[in-house]
Parts: sequence; structure tokens; C-alpha cells
Amino acid sequence: MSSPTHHLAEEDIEASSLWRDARLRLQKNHLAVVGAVALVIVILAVSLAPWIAPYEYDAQDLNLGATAPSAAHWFGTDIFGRDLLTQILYGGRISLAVGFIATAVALIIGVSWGSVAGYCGGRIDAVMMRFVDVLYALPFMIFIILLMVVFGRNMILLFLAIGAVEWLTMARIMRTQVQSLKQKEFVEAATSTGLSPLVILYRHIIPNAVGPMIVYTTLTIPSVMLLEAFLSFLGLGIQPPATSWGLLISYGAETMEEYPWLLIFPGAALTLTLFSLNFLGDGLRDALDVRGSKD
Amino acid sequence: MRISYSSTLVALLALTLSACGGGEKNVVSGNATGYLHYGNGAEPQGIDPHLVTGVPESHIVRALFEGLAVKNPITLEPEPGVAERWEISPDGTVYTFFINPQAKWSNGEPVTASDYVWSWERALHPETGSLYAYMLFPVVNAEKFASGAIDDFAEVGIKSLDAQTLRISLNAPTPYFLQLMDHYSTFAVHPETVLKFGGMSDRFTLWTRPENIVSNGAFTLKEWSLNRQIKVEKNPHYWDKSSVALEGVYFYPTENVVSEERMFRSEQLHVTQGIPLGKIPNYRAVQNSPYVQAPYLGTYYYLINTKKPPVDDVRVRKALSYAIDRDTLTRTVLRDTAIPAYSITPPDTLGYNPPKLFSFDPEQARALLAEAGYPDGQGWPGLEITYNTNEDHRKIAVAVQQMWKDELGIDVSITNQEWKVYLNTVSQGEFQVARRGWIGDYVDANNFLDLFLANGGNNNTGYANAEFDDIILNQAPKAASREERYQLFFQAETMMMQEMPIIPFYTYTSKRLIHPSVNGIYPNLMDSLNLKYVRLDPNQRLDLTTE
Amino acid sequence: MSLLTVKDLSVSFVTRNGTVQAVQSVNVEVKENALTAIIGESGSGKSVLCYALLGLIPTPPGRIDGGEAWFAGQDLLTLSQRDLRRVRGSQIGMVFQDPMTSLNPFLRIGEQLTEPLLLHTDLSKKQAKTRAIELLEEVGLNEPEQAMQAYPFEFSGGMRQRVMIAMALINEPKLLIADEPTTALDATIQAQILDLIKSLQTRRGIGVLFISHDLAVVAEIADEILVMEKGNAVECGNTQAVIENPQHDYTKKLLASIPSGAPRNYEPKPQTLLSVEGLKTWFYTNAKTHPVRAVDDVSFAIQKGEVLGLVGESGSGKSTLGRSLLKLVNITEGSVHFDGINLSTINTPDLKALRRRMQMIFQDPYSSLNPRMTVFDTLAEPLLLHNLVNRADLGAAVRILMDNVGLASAFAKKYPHEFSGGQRQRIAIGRAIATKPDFVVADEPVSALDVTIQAQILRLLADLKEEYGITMLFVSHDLAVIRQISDRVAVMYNGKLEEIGPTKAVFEQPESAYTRRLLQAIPGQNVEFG
Amino acid sequence: MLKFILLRMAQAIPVVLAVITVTFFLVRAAPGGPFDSEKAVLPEVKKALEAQYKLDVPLTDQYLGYLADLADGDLGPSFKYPGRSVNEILASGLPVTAELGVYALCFALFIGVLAGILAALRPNTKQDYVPMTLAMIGICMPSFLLGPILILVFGIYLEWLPISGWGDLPGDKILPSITLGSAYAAYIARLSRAGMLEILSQDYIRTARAKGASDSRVVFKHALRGGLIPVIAFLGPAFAGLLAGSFVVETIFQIPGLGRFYVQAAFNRDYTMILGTTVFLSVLIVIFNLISDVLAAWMDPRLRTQFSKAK
Repeated sequence: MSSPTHHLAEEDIEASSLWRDARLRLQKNHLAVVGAVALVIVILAVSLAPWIAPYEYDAQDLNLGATAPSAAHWFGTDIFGRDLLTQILYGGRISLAVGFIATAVALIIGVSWGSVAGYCGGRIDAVMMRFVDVLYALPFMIFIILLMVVFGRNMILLFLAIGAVEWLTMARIMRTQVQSLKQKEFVEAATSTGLSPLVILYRHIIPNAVGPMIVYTTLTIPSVMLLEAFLSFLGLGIQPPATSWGLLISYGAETMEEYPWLLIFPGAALTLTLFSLNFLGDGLRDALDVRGSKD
Repeated sequence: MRISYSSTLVALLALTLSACGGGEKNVVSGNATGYLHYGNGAEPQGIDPHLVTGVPESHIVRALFEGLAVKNPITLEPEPGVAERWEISPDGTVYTFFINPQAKWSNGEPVTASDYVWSWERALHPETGSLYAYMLFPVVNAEKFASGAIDDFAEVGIKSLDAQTLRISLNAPTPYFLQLMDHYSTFAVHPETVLKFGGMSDRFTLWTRPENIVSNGAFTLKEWSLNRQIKVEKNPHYWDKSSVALEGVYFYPTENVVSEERMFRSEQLHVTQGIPLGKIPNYRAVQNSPYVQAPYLGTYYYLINTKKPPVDDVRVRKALSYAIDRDTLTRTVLRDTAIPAYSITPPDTLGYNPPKLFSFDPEQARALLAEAGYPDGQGWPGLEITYNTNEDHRKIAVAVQQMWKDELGIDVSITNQEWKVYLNTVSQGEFQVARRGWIGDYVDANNFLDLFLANGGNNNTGYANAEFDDIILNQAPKAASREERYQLFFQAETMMMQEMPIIPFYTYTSKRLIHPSVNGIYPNLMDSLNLKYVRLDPNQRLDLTTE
Repeated sequence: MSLLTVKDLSVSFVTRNGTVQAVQSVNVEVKENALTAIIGESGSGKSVLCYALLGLIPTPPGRIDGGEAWFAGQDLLTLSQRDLRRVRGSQIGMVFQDPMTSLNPFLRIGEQLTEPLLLHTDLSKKQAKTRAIELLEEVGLNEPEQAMQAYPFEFSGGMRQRVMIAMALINEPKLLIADEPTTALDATIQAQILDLIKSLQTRRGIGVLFISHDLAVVAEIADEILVMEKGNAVECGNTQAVIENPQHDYTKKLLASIPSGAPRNYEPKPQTLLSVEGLKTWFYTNAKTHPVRAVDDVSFAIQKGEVLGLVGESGSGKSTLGRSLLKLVNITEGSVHFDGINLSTINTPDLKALRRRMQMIFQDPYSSLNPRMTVFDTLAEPLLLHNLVNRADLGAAVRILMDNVGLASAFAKKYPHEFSGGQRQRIAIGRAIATKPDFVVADEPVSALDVTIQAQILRLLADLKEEYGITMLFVSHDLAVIRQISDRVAVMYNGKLEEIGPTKAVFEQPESAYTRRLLQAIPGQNVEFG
Repeated sequence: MLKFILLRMAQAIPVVLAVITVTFFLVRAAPGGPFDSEKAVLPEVKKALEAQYKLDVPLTDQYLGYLADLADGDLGPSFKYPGRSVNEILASGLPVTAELGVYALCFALFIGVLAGILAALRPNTKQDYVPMTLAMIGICMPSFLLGPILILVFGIYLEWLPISGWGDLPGDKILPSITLGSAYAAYIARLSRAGMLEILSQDYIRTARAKGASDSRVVFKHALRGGLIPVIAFLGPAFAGLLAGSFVVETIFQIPGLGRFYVQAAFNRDYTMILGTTVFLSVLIVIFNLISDVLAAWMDPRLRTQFSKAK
């Protein structure tokens, strides 16, 4: 580098953001792209269910009963003679809703709780983490059952209850992340420039913890969707006439030998979605994981 | 390093798996040793005749204890039990039972009349809290004693004249009284054994433990490992032990009906308690199929809360009932495992047949609905069906909802409530239409019709008709003959059904799988099982090849 | 006779963004009973060369493109993994750079030390144990028996490096490869380890291949020298010959970058900017046990406009002192007055305003910049925070800043990971001077950089100090750097101030014995650099 | 180390107390009581029943009474099973559920760690993708789907394994443990892969290789111990999940564990049973959390000495 001279390069500085670079890197990772495309297709299909579903949502044909996949019914029909493809589309709406909303609830609570505890350290951290340990020790499944039994079953309660179960791990992950990032010198530099702790937390620390957050989210969504299915299996989750992939799978599992398609198609829908979620998640984490290359 | 490592692992896994071979089949070993393996449906609450309710419990209590009179396994008519004979006074209000001197407790002591006096006092005592206390209410002063109005049991109409004779006086002639003697809540228990482990009406005593229990039935309790199995063996002191073929019985708490069917198919069970609806067509297609179905003394119906609009209008109630195609419902959703019902009492209840006032008639239903002010469903304020979380109730509710939508153009919502919440909702009357099933306690129309008495405990419909009450409470019991009595019941049932306080759907059927090696389980209306008559034929194996 | 001859070795790496030629047809020869040094900056391929010989580079992404490596009659490059394993650890021993992470934290020292013996010889466990104890004594560890049972974390950096050397030599190898063995150590410890390696080499008559980025370090002990730049061997020959008249201009540039300028004569500055009285900063791990006394009762003053050099070994408390002055660490006792303002009694809003006037530059360029923020944002943040400039001409202000620290403004939108160490340090300096502070604490700003880059950064700091009239506290463990840049020098040892005075005085007539020991440990001081 | 354990146990007491209090009042808030039944019940009989079970006493006295009984280990009588105390039912159900949980965890550990190591040895090759994809399937497959499939394949068609019961027939513990453990095997595979990759990139692994150690020695002698710490730390919370998951597996395989009792108890408002199971499960969870924390700390010598010295 020559000695500093005062010449000003005139070309315009256009805003290149972290996300633009991440998108470029993501496109190179074709597994993640496949995952993203599949996910988009599923979300589109599910949200457009009322318009693209081949049959009326609850059109029953009792005389028909359970029939194998045919031209009329691509995925066959359930024991009520209702078109399985329609059921899967409508069921998908709830399963994905549960998956994303409950995970979002878990993410928001978990991230803020974990980062505050991690950043403050000392007694505050001890108290907050003791609270998390208390919640960890509670047999949460029992509380969800009791909550469902006591307050009856409505969707929002289900989301909140599941969200309340999942945020604990997120809080722990965030805490360790924040604690290690806090030691980094750029946080000390930020303090020395006079930034307030809150700004440092949200502008400097949390963006650098995005990697583990992404990984955790891609692991939580499947477990949340399965938790909903588990509750519905026990008769405590989704109520008819609403349905969800989990419910369809549990009904399908009962008559697996006679009507295998009642199990295969909802199972495939769930597995496909979760696979693409995981591939996308891994891809995103690598893309956002800006590794400083030493030499 | 990699190849050798993983291949040894796979070999190891395969080895352990094949070595087990699934173990000895229960049915095969059972047939050889005379032990029946019985799927009992749930872990019984207990086996104290005066404390328990529920079908799984009744199977075990009836194996261990025996009433004064028992039901004939085929005709269900009363036959001698602990009492070898009995006399009924001309006016039908005094019964004298003569106890069989051979009838003994499992510890060898004879069964005496005073055992019964003591046992009925225990059954009726408020603190015992027996839910079936009302079975003995036909006895003089029994209801007063049970509700605590009187506390001297001597005033209750049961006396032991001597060790072998028991006299019972009733409030009014009760033609079905002998059948009550076969209901386990009226069985006798061994007073000394009960008192040895606690007070007369203590619920926490250990007298029913295998090592303590004394019973007078065909079998005695040998072993009870919680939630695994209950083992009973032949009672050497039973008075009729010569006609008991089985050496013993294993009862299994097969709660999950899907798993139970799998256990049957892999020959781990002789008899199952139920069967998944989806599997019935396959089993019907099998030669000499193990699937056994028989009418069962019970009706599935919807309660209507006649106080709540829009179902406070009888025309609306009729419209709702006429719009249901019961034949299609039972054929498709219930796989022909139920008989369409058009009234409360099941058909052929010891000769009595209920009236049939209507059939599937959509046009008339629509006309009635229009007449009531909702032509083709316009202005329909909506209706809610409430049911308790259960797979079959869900299927029926969804089907009915659809039928009413298609036939009457009305929108109906379904809410599914957890069992206790549901009971609470129904008893508080916070429902419009609610699912209900009633299983008869004894084979007599009275047990169904008394559900609709104005102040009957189980009448949640709000239906009240003085004339109806008068026939049931006063006229029918005094009827000279059975025909006259049935004639009065028919008249009362017609009057009630014209008001349509309920929407009957179907009469239950008992449906189970019975291994070909088992005979002596006779299908009857009460689905009452008397293990005394069961025999095992070892050289019959399960063959599920379809025709 | 030559122990190891490497002919036209080429090694390349296939990475996501294209293939990198790490080593391009390099020839090197290591003689018996001689220490051959390879000198090169980071990225010159010096380590890749040695690891490639022993097959320690993972083949995807690494790839050996050509060349031969003859050792004891075998071409190492053609050996199978199994045969190579038989050579590694028995005929060729290796010592690595960072002792803190090169020993397995989960195993006891004894287990790790005897492992090469058990792998390559049929000695029994007991015999291996006694052999290991002899080795520990040879490398100068006292109470070797206890050392065998201890875990690595119970040892200091220096002791761990001695264990590494013992481990490398336990099988009597003919060749020892040492990859920057002393870079992570303090000067005094570094001197001892260098003597140890030299004496072991001469006593055992083995060949040593010594890799380093610091010419001064190898100047005294190396018989032969090979200089590498970006994968090519630019110059090699007898150490003295290469130093006295370097042929290749890269070698000349290397020699010129070694800080050696005589200390400036001292003009006292009248006005005091910062005065410190009885400063104590103690760390309590938990209530009961006695605290760590990082800064223990230090009093001194810093004059406006001067550069005070603060020197001390790791653990002496020098960076804690720097942080205490800027209130980045809460002080236990004593007071710090900045331009007359008492820092311990200041409230938050005033502290924020004061922050504008005091800034800090950190040591590790890789962790002092937020990896997820562009250069533009990093530089803009302080400007906006203290609203020194309004949004409109923010772009221009940032461009000027980048220019002042010698960065092309086209880089504004890049991320830290796209820059070299030196460029990152420039960004950090830009951030520090953005608010035109009066006082800057530079905590070892150049010790993580290569010698050539180090020289440029020091020059940049000197220019900026003049241009912005900054008073600076320059913290370092490298006496040569301190001598070049500071007006006055303070020496710290175990949290206490050993000595303070004008640089010329302290360097030429050091009063405290500790300072004298420090001065003698400066590498390459009795070698005349051209 | 002992002091640390005692301290953690002391901390656990308020946790369990919190669990009891919350459950106690939550259960009583649920509509419907233990003695409601479809058949109408005489008011006097219902009053007598509630008196027998001390339900007619004000709530706070019931709570204090329950705590007093709990103190001397009496969990009270079960409402639904007259003549049986909750202690007895737990004594029959708990060991089975715990045993199922432990077998499932062992299966998960064995398969998970093995898959994780294989994947970490050759990252981003076939040997990495195959185990990791299977792990993904394990995470996505609910137990009430995997169970029936295993029963059909191994139980009914191949007749290799019994399909129900626990401990009556040889090998009847294999299928349930696999069903319950598979999801956790998947998590452990991912965790151990990440852990191993992290350790294999450390400097001291390069030192071990430089000493001439073979691949298997590097993995098992040097890398494994450090790589498994995240897995051990995961065992605590995983066990809590396992207990919940066992409810489903117990219904599918007819296993006499706590799961069925618990779900039934909630439906029957069997207050003492619910409380009993909740207390026991949370105590089990606290113990397992403690074990996994202590084990994870013990494996790292730095923490181990810190524990014994400092506390």
C-alpha cells in the first residue's frame, strides 16, 4: 500500500447486504435449492388448497368408502369416501401452521431469553438459567395433556403450548453462543465506541448467532409437527372436521394393511416437507456462516 | 478397518433377531393345558362386586362369584345358581330362595342366607358408594336406606329365615327381579373375609388380593400382575365344578383394539373384546370365519335438549330424525355391524318389539322443516352436535353432519369433548344434541323406558309426560300377564317417540374374534359370558385363507 | 551427507473458488547435524511444504502435483499411508506452533509421551515410562514423575512446548521438523526453547528443519536459510552469507522490515493528559478463593501528544491496565483521571461523550471486526453514534477515513473475511480514529502480523499520531517494536510497574534486573542486519 | 464432586415442589370430577365417596394433607382403582417405563454414535450422506407410524419377534425399544457427527497423526472422548422426551408402563394418580439431567479437577 494520499474514488458505493451474498452462496449449493423449491411448492399447494383441491373439502360419499388411487381420486379416498389429496392439502395448512408458528414462538422467546442471560452473566444469568432448568425438569407432555383437557382444545393454545415446550433448548444454545461471542474483541470495541448493551446485543451479537439459530429451527419444525401429530393421536390435538398430516398418518397407520395408500401419501407429504426443510436449513447455515479464512 | 467393522455388526444384529423366533404361541399352549387366553379390553378397576362398574370388570367378577339365580347362556332365562329353587307369592311381591346346601365359598365354608343379608346391606350402604345400588331399589325400603333416609337395615325387606332360606319382599310386583339376581352388584361376598381386612364399606381394603380373596364362583383368583394379566383357576369347592371344563383363564388388558387384533392373528389370544371396523370385511371373507357378531342389548342415539331452540319444536326434531338414512350409515360407516333402530328399546327383548313410527323420508323431513319455518335451511340458526372423543362417534357425527347438510341444507357444527368434560356438559344441559349409548342392565323394556321418566336421574332431554310416567311406574308392574305388560310398554313407547325427544340410530351388536378351538361361548343379547360352559379343542388352528 | 532432499515439490489446493498453488517446484536440502531454516510470511507455503512430505495434508482438497522427497533412501511422496506412518513419529519427529492446543487435553502427559514408543517399538509400558522420564529431564522439566500424571492444562506454554519436543525426540528420530515452535511464546521463554532445540540438535547430531516467519529468531541458530515467497523458493544458502548480502529483493525487504531503529532522543511533553494513582484491578473467580491481581497498585501519568510504550510478558497485566484506563474493565481500587475528569465517578451519558475521546485498537485482526458487518458500516457506526456527520455526506466521510488508513474505497462494501490481516488492522485503526480521539490504547496491534506488514502498520500509526495529534499507549511484548515507536517506556511484571522512563534511557541503562533480562532475550540482537 | 451432586439435589427440591403445586391446582381446575359417570349417581352416594377421598375438605387443606402424606412416601389411594394405592401402581408401571426408556437410549446411543463417527470420518462422501439421510428419516418418522411398520414386518410377516407384552416372551423388548429410540438415534447421530468433526479439526489430532497413529487409533483413543461430550450433555433432556414418547409406544405394544396409566388418569381425573406420576417423572428427569451434566463434566479433566478442588 502506498503512503496515504487524498484522492477520492468517485464510483458509487451500492448497498451490498449480507443477504445478497448469502443468496449467491446458497444458489451454488444445489441440495439446498432443491429443498427450497420443494418447500415453496408445498407451501403454495397448501395455501391455495380451497382453489386447487380437486374436491369439496368435506364431500363425503359413504357408499364409496376407502378406494385405491384412481383417475378420479389421485391419492384414493378415506373410509368416508373423502378425497385424500384434498385432505392432505387442507391438513398441510394446519401442520405447517403449527410447525412454523410454534417454532417462531419458541425462537422468539428462546433467542431473547438466552441472549439476555448470556450477555448479562453473573447472578441474572444464574437465575434465568435455573428457571430454564426448572422447566426442563417438568414433564412437559403431561402439562400439554392437562392444558388440553382443562381448557378444551383450540388451535392457538396448541401453538402456544408446543412453543412453550421447545424454547428451552433454543435458550440454552443462544446462551452459549452469546457467551462465546461476548469474549470476542469486536464486542469490546463496540463497547468502547459507547454503544448501549442492548444495541450491541441486537446489532453485533445476535446476527453472528444466526447459524445455530437456523440449524435449531430446521430441527424444531419437524419435532413440533410430530408433537402435534402425537397429541392428535392421543385425541388431544386437532379436532375434526379439521385435520393435519399427523392425524392422517395416525388414522392411516390403523388400517395400514387394508388401505396402505391412506398411510403412504400423508407420510410422504410430511417426510418430503421435513427433508426439504432440513436441506434448506443446512444450506442456509453454510451460506450465512461467514468463515474468516486465515491463510 | 471400515469394511470388517460394519459387516460384523450387521451379522451380529441378524443373529440376535432370528434367535428369538417369536416364542411359544399362547393359544397352542393354552389348548394343551386347558387355559383360555381372553382379551379383556382394559385393566379392571377392581373385582369387588359392590364397588365396580364396567364390562371388563364384570367378566372377572362373574368368573369368581355367582348370584342366587343365573342366566341360561342361550335363552337368558333364569336358572338355579346359589339358590337351587325359589317360590314367588301369588301377588308377585315376595320371593323365597332356598340355598343349595352344596353351594360353598372357596375356603370350603357353606354359603348361608345371612351372607346375603350382610352383603346387600354392604351394597346399599351410602358409604360403600356402589353405583349400581339402584338395582336393589325394588326391595322394600332399599332406596330409603341407600339415600341415608333410614339407617336401620332391619327395615329393609330382606330376611334370613334359616341358614338355607332367604325371604325378600318387594314394593311392587317386579317381573324382571329374578334377572337382577344375576347382576354382580347383587352377588354375596364372604363377610368374615371382608371384615378381616377392614370395615364393611371401606374402599381401600385388600380383601380382593389373590392371597386373601374368598369367592363362590366357578373360578378363584390365582394371580393379578397389574396391567399385564389376571389368572383365575378352577374353584375346587364350586358346587357345580363337574360341568366346568376349563382349568383356568388368563385375562389381558387389551386396550388398543388394533394391537388386540394383531395379537389374535399371531395366536396370542383365544378371544378378543372388539375388532377394528376396517378389518371386518376381510374377516367376513374368511372360510368359517372367527368373526362373531350378535345383537347386543343397547341402543346408540342422540339426546335432544327439548328446551333449546331450534330443537324445542317437535317438527324440527322429527325432520332431523327422518333425514337420516340409517341403512346407508350402518352399511358403510359401521360396516354392517349394527342394526338400524327407530326407537329406544332394542328389538326382541325377551319377546317385546318396539314401535316403528317413521323411516328414512327426506321429502317429509324437508316439508316438516319448512313448516317449522326453515324452508331449505334458510334462517337456520345452526345446531351443535356434542360427543366425547372417540373414533367411532367421530365417524358417525361427521356422517350425520353431512346427511343433514345434503338433505335439509342446514349447517351443523361438531364439538368433541374429553370424557369428563362431556359428562359435565350433558348433566348441566349445556348442549343441543349429544351422543348417548345405553346398555341394558337386564333384559326388559322397563330398563330403557324408565330413562324418560320426568324425574329419572338419566333423563337429560327435558321430556316429561305424566301419562307416560303413570304407565311405566304404576300400570305396567301390575299387568296380569307378560303380553298385557308388553302391550302397555308399546303404548308408552309410541307416545314418547311421537315427541321424538331422542334420535335413535342403531342397536348395538357384540362383535369379537373367537379362535376356532374355542366353543361354548354362545352369542346372546346380553353378551353375557359364562366361562363355565367353555371347552377347548386342541387340534383346531387359526386359518385365515379367504374363499 | 544430506538427510532429506526435496526436488521440484509442487502442492496445490482445490477450493470452492478455484485452485491455489501453495508450493511451486521448491528444492530444499537438510543436512545431518545441521539446522536448516525456512523463512516466509503467512501464505508463503512454508508449512504446506513440510506437511506434504509427511502426508499430513488431507488429500481432498490438497493435491501433490509433482516432485520427490528422498529421506533415508525412500521417496516419501510415493510411500503408502501405512509405510509413511511407520516413518512419522519414529524417524521424523514434529513440533507444532501452538503448545496450548497441540496436546490432547483429555489425556495425561505420560500417556501422550509414551505413545510414539508403544506405536513404533516393542518396549513394555514400564520401559517406555522410564524412557519418557529421561526425556523430560533432558528437555529441562523439573519433577518429571509428577509431570507424567498431570494434564496439559496444568502446564504453562513453555513447559508444554518442552513436552512436545520430548515427544518428537523420544524415538531418536534422525530429522526433527519444527513449525514455528516459539512464535506463541514470550521472548524470555522463546530464548530458552531456541537454545534447547540448538543444543539437542548439536548433541544428538540430528537434522532440524526450522520453519519461521521471523528472520531475527532464526538468524543466530540456523546454519542454512531458505527464503520463500508465495510458494516459490526465492533464495537459499549459508545464513551469514544471505544476511550480509541478500541477492533477491524480497529478502532485502524482509531484512529492512526488522524493527531496529535507534530510540529517538526524548523531548519531554509539558501537559499531562492522563494520570493514574494506586490503580488496582483484581478478578475474583468465586467469592472464597483469593483474587487474581492483574493490576496491582500502579501509578503513572501519560503526557499529551506522547507515545508511552507498555511492555511485559503475557500475564503481566499490561492489557488489563490498558482496558482499565478505558473503563472496559471495572477497576477495584485507585483512580484514573482523563484530562482532569475522574473516570470512576462519571455517569453514563458523560461516559458516552467521553468514549468519543478515547478509543482502542485490538490485537487479533480476525476477531476485532464484526464478521457480519461491511467495512462501510463498521466505520460509519462511530460517526453516526456520536453524530459527527449527518447522513448525507456519510459516504464521503467514510471514504476519507478509508483513504487515511490506506484502503481503496472500492472495498467499502466488502466483509472482513475478504481482507488480509494487515488490511483488517487498517480497518480497525480507521474505526478507532473515526471520532478523532485524543487518546488511543493500542493493545499489541502488530504482533499478529507478518514482519513486512508490521512495518507498514507501525509507519501508518506514527503518521496518524502526528496528523491527528493523538496521545497513544502502545502495549506490546516485542521490545524491538517498542523501541522503534515509543517516546517513553513502562515495564510491567506481575501486575506491578517495574520501571518507567524515556526509551533511550531504559534501553541503554535499564535499572531493574527484570528489564535487563527482557533486553537480553530480544532475538537477533548480536547480529548485524544489512 | 460429591458436594456438587448434593447441591444439585438440593436445588432439585424446589423444582419438584413447583411441579407438585402447579399440577395439583391445574388438575382441580379441570371441569368434571373423578366420580362423574354416565349412569346417574345419587347425590348422597357422591357426597359419601368424596368424603372417603377427603375431597370435601377446602383445597388448601387438601394440598397440605397431600404434602404431608408425600413426605412419608404415601402417594395416596387411586380414585379409579379402589383398593390400590398409587405407590403400588407406580411400583408396577415405573420400572417398565424407565427400563423401556433406558433400552431405547442405549439403542439410540449405539446406533447414533456409530453413524456419527462413520459420517465424520469421511465428511461429504457417500459414507457421510447415507447415515445422515437415515438419521433424517428417523427424525421425520413418528413413532406411531414406525411401530406398526416394524410390527407388520418383523412381527407378523417374518414372525421373528413378539409384537406385544414386556418381559413375558424372549425378545419382546426389542421392537418397542427400537421404535422409541429411533428418533433419538437420529439426533445423536447428528450431534456426534458435529462433535467428532469439531474435534478432528483440532491441532492435537494433527499431533497424534504426526506421531504415526493409525486412523482407528486417532478416532477411538484421541477424538472420541472429546467428540461425545455434546452427546452426553444431550442425554438428560433426551430422557425427558423419551418418557413422554413412551406413552405412544406403550399403547402400540401393550406395555404395562406408566404411559397408559398417566393418560387414563388424566381422562378419569384420578388426581392422586396424576400427581404421583408427575412427581415421579419429574424426579426421574431431574436425576437424569444431573447424571448427564456430571458425566459431561467428568469427561473433561479441566472441569473434573475444578469440581473436586473448588466445591
